[in-house]
Amino acid sequence: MRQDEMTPVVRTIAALIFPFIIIFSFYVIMHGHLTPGGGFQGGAIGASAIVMLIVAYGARNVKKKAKEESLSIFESIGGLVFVIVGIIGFVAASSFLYNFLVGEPLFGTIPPFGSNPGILNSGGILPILNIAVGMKVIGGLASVVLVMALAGGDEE
Amino acid sequence: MRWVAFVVFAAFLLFAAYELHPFGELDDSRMDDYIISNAQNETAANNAVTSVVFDYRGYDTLGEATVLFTAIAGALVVLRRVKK
Amino acid sequence: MNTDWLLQHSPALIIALPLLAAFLMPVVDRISRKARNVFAIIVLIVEEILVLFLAYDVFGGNPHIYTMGAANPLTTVPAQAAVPIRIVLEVDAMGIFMAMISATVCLAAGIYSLAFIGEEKGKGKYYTLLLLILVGMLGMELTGDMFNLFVFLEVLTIACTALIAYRSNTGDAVEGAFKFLIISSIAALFVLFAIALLYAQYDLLNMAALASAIQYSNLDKIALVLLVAAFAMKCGSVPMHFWTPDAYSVAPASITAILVAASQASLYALFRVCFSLYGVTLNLSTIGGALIIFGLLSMFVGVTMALPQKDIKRLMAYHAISQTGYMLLGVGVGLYLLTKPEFSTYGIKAMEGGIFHIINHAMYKGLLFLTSGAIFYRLKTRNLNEMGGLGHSMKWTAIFFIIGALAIAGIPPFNGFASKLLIYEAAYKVSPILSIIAMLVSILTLASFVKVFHSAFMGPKIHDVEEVPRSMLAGMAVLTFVIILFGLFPGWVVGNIVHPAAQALAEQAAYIQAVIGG
Amino acid sequence: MIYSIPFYTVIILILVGMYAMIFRRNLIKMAIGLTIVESAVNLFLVTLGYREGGVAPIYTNLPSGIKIPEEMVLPVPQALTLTSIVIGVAILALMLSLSIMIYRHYGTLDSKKVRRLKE
Repeated sequence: MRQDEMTPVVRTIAALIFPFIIIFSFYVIMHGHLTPGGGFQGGAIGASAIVMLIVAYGARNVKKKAKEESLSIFESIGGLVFVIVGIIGFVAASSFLYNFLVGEPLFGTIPPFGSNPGILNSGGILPILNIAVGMKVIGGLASVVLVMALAGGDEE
Repeated sequence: MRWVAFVVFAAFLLFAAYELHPFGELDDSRMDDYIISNAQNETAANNAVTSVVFDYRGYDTLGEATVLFTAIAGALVVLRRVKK
Repeated sequence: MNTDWLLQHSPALIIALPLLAAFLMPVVDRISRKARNVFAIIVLIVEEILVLFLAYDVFGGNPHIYTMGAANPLTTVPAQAAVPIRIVLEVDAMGIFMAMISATVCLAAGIYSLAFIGEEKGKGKYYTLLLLILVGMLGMELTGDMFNLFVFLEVLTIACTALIAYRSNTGDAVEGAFKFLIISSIAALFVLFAIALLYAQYDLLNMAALASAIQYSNLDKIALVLLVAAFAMKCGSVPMHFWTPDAYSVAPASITAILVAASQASLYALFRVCFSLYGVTLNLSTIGGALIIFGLLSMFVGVTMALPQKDIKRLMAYHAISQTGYMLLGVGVGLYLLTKPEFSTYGIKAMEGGIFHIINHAMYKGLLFLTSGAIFYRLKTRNLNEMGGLGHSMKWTAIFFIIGALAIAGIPPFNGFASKLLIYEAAYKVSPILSIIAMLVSILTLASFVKVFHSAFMGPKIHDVEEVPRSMLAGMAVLTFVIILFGLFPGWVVGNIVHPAAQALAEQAAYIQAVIGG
Repeated sequence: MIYSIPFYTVIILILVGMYAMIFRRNLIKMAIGLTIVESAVNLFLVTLGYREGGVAPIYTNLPSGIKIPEEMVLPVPQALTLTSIVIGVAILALMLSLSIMIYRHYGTLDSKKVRRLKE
C-alpha cells in the first residue's frame, strides 16, 4: 500500500502552473545572452517543474509519461549538440569552440558598444549552446530526481 | 586528535582571510577588464558573464556539462536493480 | 584534412572524441549489444592512435599549444591584452607521457571488460563511464589552466566513484565508493579554494602566466599547502592513504587498473604544481626533502600493511601505495640533487627513474589487478585461502601474473628493474640508507608476491575451472607486451620518452615561454 | 579589517561544514557538511570578484554614466561559480544515491555501524 500522490488540490494547482514554469524556463534560456540567466539557470527552473510533478503526482505516475531512459537520451542530445558545435568550430573555422557565428546573419548581430536595449538575434553560438545546456540540465536533473524518487520508494 | 587538526586548519584559513586584499579593492584585474571591454565585440553578446561561460571559458562549461552527464550516468548505475 | 591540420588540432580532438563517444553511447546502446561493444573498442583504439601520433611529434620537438575558441589556436595572448584570456591547452612531453599511460591502460581495460563485465543491465553505462574516466584523465594531463584542471579532476572523480560502486549489489562496493567520494570532494574543494586564492592576487588562471607572475607571498604559500595536500590525498600517498585499499579492492578489476592510472593523474598534477607553477620561487631542496619523507613512509607503510593481507586485491592495493612511494622518492631525490651542482646529472637521473616508474607501475600493477580479476571471474572470491592449484588450468593467467610480479619486484629482465635501478643509484648519492630501504621494500614486495603466487597458482588442483575468455587474455596481453618491450629496451625508452618528460618538468622557463612567449 | 567581513564569513562557513564532515557520523549530515563547504567556496569566489560600487557586467539596459570597465564587477568569478555550483549538484546527487544504496544494504546511515567506513 503506497501513498505516492498528494491531495487533488495540490495536483490541480501543480498541473495549472506547470506550463507557466516551463515557459519561464524557456524565457530564461533564450535570453541568456542578454539578461541574467542562461542555460543552467533556465534548465534548473525547467527541471524543478518536473520535480514538482514528481512530488505532486508521485514518481510512478510521472514515470509512465517520461521514462528516465528517455530523459537521459534527451540529455545526451544536449551534450552532443555542445560537442558538435565545438567540433564545427575547428572543422569549419579556426579552433575548438570558436564562435563562428559572429557576423553571420543567424545570431551574428554585434550589439553597439555600451548600454543598449538588447538584440535577441545576437551572441553567435551562445544561444545555441544555451539551448543545448538547457536541454541537458532539464533532462539530467529531472532524471536523477526521478531515479532517486523511484529508488527511495521501494524499501519493502 | 581530530580537534587539534580542526583547530590548526581553522587558524590556517583565518590567516588566509587576514592576508587577502580588503573587500572590494582588487589587487589586479587585467584579465577581467579585457573581457568586460571586448565581450560585446568578440562574442556579440550583451551579457559578459554568459560570454565568459560559453565563449572565453566554453571548454570549462563543456567539462561541467560532462560532470553533470557523468553524475547522472553514475546515479543510474548505482541505483540500478541487479540481482544479488 | 592533411597531417599538419590534424596535428594542430589533435589536442582538442583527443578530448572531444571520447566525449562525443560518451554522449553517443546511450543511443548506440539502444541499437544492439554488439554494436555498443565494437563502438567502445574502436573509439579506444582510435584514441590510442591519436595520442601516439601527437606523442611522436611532441617528443620530437616543441610542446603543442592550443587556445580554445581563439581565432588562431596558436595566439594565446590576444593583441590588446597582456595576459592569456582563454583556456590554453599545453601539451609538453610530460603531459603527453601521462596521456600515453592513460590511453593504454584504458584500452587494455576496455578490451578486458568485454567478457569480464557480464552482459547485464548497465553495461552501456559502464562503457560510457569508462570513456568519461579517460576524458577526465586526458583533460587533466593536457590542460594548461588551473580551473580547467579542477573541472576535469571532478569529471575523473565522479566517473571513478560511479564505477567503483558498479557492483552496487554488494554493500562493500558502495561503502568504498562513498569513502572515495568524500575524500575526493574534500580534496577538490581544497584545490578550488587554492585556485581562488591565486586568482584573487593575480587575476589569472593560466598556469604559465601564473608561474611567471607568482611572488611567493604568504597567500601563495597557503595555496601551495592546500594544493599539495589535496593532490597527495588523491594520489594515495601515506598520510591520506586509507581510502586506497577500500576503493581498489571493491571496484571491478578492470576499473582498479584504471584507478591506478587515475591516481597517477593526480600525482602528475602534484608534480605540475610543484615544478611548473611554483618552480622558480620554491626552495627545491626543502620540497625535495618533504617528497623523500612522504615517499619513504608510503613505501614502508604500504609494504608492511600488504604482508598480512588475505584479500588478493587489498594486498595489491597496499603495494600500489608502496610503489607510489618509489615515484615520490625518485622525484624527491631528483629535486634534492638538482640544487647541488656537483650531483645535478644524478638529479635528472633520479627524476627519470621516478617518472619511468610511473609508466612501469601503471603497466605492471594494471596487469596484476587484471590477473586478480581473472581469478575472481572464475572463482568468485578474492580470498587467498580459498584459492590454489590454478596454475594447472589457467596457464596464461599464471604466466601473466609471474611477469607482473617479477616486474613489480624489480627482477632484471623486466621494466620494474630499469626504473628502480635509476632510483637506487641516485638515492645512493643522497644517503646510502635510502637505497637500502628501497631495496628492502623491493625484497618484501617479492616475498609478498611469492606468497600470492604460491597460494593461488601452486599446489594440487582443487578448483575445476577453465582459462578465462579470450578478450580478457587480450587485455592482459596488451599490458604484458608493453612491460616486455620496456624491459628489453630500457635505454631507448629512457632516452627518447622519459628523458624529455623529465626535462619538461625540470625546465620551468621553457614551459612558461611556450605559452606567453618572450 | 571590518571591510573583510565577507571573507571571514566564508571561512566560518567552511569551518561549519568541515565540523559537520569530521565530527558527525550520519552520512546525510556529512553530505550536508560538504554542501556547506561547497557553498562557502562559491561565495568566496563571488566576493573575490566584487569591485567597490560595481554593477553586474550586463549591457542590456545598463544605466547611463557607468564607467566601463572600472565600475563593473568581474565576470570571470561568476562564471567559475556557475561551473562549480553545477559540479556541486552533481557530487551531491551521486553522494545521495550512494547513501540510498548504503541504507538499503545496512538499514542504517550511521558511519560507525556501517562495516568498513570507520572514519
